[in-house]
Amino acid sequence: MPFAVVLGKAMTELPRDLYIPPQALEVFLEAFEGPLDLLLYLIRRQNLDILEIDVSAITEQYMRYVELMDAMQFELAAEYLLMAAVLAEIKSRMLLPRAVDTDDDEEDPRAQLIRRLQEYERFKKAAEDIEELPRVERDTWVGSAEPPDLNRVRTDAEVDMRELLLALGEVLRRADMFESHHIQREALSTRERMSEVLEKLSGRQFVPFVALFSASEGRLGVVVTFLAVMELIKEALVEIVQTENFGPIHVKARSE
Amino acid sequence: MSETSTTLIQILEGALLAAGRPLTVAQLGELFEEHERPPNADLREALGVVAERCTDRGFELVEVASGFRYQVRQSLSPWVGRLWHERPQKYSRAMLETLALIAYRQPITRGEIEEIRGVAVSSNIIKTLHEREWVRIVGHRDVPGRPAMYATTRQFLDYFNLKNLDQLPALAEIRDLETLNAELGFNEPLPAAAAQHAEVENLSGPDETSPDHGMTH
Amino acid sequence: MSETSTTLIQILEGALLAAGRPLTVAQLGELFEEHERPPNADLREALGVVAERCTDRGFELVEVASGFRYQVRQSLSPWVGRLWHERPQKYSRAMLETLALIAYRQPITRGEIEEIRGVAVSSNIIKTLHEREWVRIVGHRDVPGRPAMYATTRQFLDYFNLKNLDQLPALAEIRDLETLNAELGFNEPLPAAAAQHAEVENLSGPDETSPDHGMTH
Repeated sequence: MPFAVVLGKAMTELPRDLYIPPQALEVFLEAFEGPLDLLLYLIRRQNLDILEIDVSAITEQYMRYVELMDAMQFELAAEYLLMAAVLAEIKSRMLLPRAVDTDDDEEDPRAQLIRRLQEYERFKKAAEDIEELPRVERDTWVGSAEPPDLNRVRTDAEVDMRELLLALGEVLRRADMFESHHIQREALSTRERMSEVLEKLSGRQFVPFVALFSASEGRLGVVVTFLAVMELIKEALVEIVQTENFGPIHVKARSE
Repeated sequence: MSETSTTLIQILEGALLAAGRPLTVAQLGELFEEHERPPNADLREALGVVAERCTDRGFELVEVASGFRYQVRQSLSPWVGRLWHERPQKYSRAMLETLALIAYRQPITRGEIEEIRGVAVSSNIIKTLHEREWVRIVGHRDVPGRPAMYATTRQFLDYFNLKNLDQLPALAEIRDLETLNAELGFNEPLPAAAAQHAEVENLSGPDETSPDHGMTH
Repeated sequence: MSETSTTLIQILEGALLAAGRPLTVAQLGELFEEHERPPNADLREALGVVAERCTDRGFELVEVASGFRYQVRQSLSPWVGRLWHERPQKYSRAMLETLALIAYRQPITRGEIEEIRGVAVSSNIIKTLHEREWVRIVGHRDVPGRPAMYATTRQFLDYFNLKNLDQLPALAEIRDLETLNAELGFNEPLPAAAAQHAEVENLSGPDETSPDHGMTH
């Protein structure tokens, strides 16, 4: 599978020589997980063991990549620049005559670099190993079967009214952030009645308007039912039908 | 039995166990590339063997309306049922929010709840609310898809010791939870679990603990 | 096999399938009333029989970190995988390398991961690992900023079919720097400090271990 298409030409592998078509540079860099990965690639391309790297040659190559990136006006990742500095330091040290008894506290940057490369390579490999492990949802699936009918002693979770209110308060706060929702205070008895009316209407064609009211509920009950029907009409949940003047009024759920 | 059909049988066994839902003969056929797909007669024959191989097992192969599935033997329910005897799990915040919106905004559709909450409402939540008989469908909105409209039930009122919905605290008060706590006479601090519900973001289904807040049940 | 143990085996088979998740020996024991609960040794023996009864089947019994579970044989994945239309998720190298570091070097901070990988670890990766419940925070390192320390979870082990961390593929050995010094492109011997580090390296990570407490893995 090509990892990049450059000037209409599919590139199937990383370039063998140092020259990278500038258009491919970005993709090329994305193929690496950072400066250590790039360095490892440069070393491997020379078929070298990490321990045998010619720091000088690798530094040259790395620097030319970095320069190329710079020329491309890439915003160089700090990590790549930092590595360039490390390599530059190593190179400069190698050019200088070495004092026989340097302070022991300071570690040789070459050894440090090699160790970092080795350490990184171990985990690069470990990541590949993990990728190979048989995994659920790709290589295997956990088996299950339909449980038998259970006379489950249902132990339902307890809910405290405060939890419910807390949850609602949370939704409202969130909803406030999206200003399109406004939940204003309304008489809940109307809402409750709306549900009841809808239920009465469900599965039936037309229900006489008067059948929705019950005298036993008294004046307040009638008012609540009336408000509920009005609200249902407003929300286009029911429609009112009257076939002739002063004829009986019927109510019908819109969707039935 | 030929070697190919042994593989066929194993494929069916594996698929039925992995699916966790009934599979039709046609669906089982689709496990194979077109050129290697066994004829339905072979599939049915292999299913027969799969069923036979359950003799004396804790599970059996049954055919239900939507296909074939493995099912745990009914005789084992006294033991298997204990798997579900664990302490009840706390309801998720998603579930509580859904219930609260149904109570305060009924009749309301799932889509409307989702719009207010800003996230999808899982089918599990609706199912649980139905199972507890706290909500019911009171009709369908006359819009494309004819979504069901939910309302709360008498059982809901009973559970929360309410005579009617008017006894629920007014929405305006809920915005100020501290005042609310005081007004409702909740002087003790909220149960830890409830407070944590507010933290755990959007868990649907039974509450799971995220690794960050090591909460104990 | 006695009659009781046939029932025992069937109960285990049924429970494992009904659960659809790994069950520990202790959890399996809890399927029984206290007075009839089989000793763990019997349960383990019965589990052995359950496993044997999977010979030649499309599924097998395996033990992972959270217990025993039935799972589909890997060889069947080309067919069984077709049950799902989406292709299994691919994980980026950055994510796998981060996961590898957490798995092998836990507890480890983000800064330590970045040090070894040589690049920043994106917050998205950490978030995804959390969401998958593969990693959790196990504490905070007592250094400025008190960075969180990450470790892997049982779910991580379950997902990758592992019983414990020991089952992870062995980390590649690192050759001893000292003895290979001659092979290096360097002409002069390494300074003492570097050599010392090289020794430590073989024992522990690049972590803050000083040569004094060489901890073994």
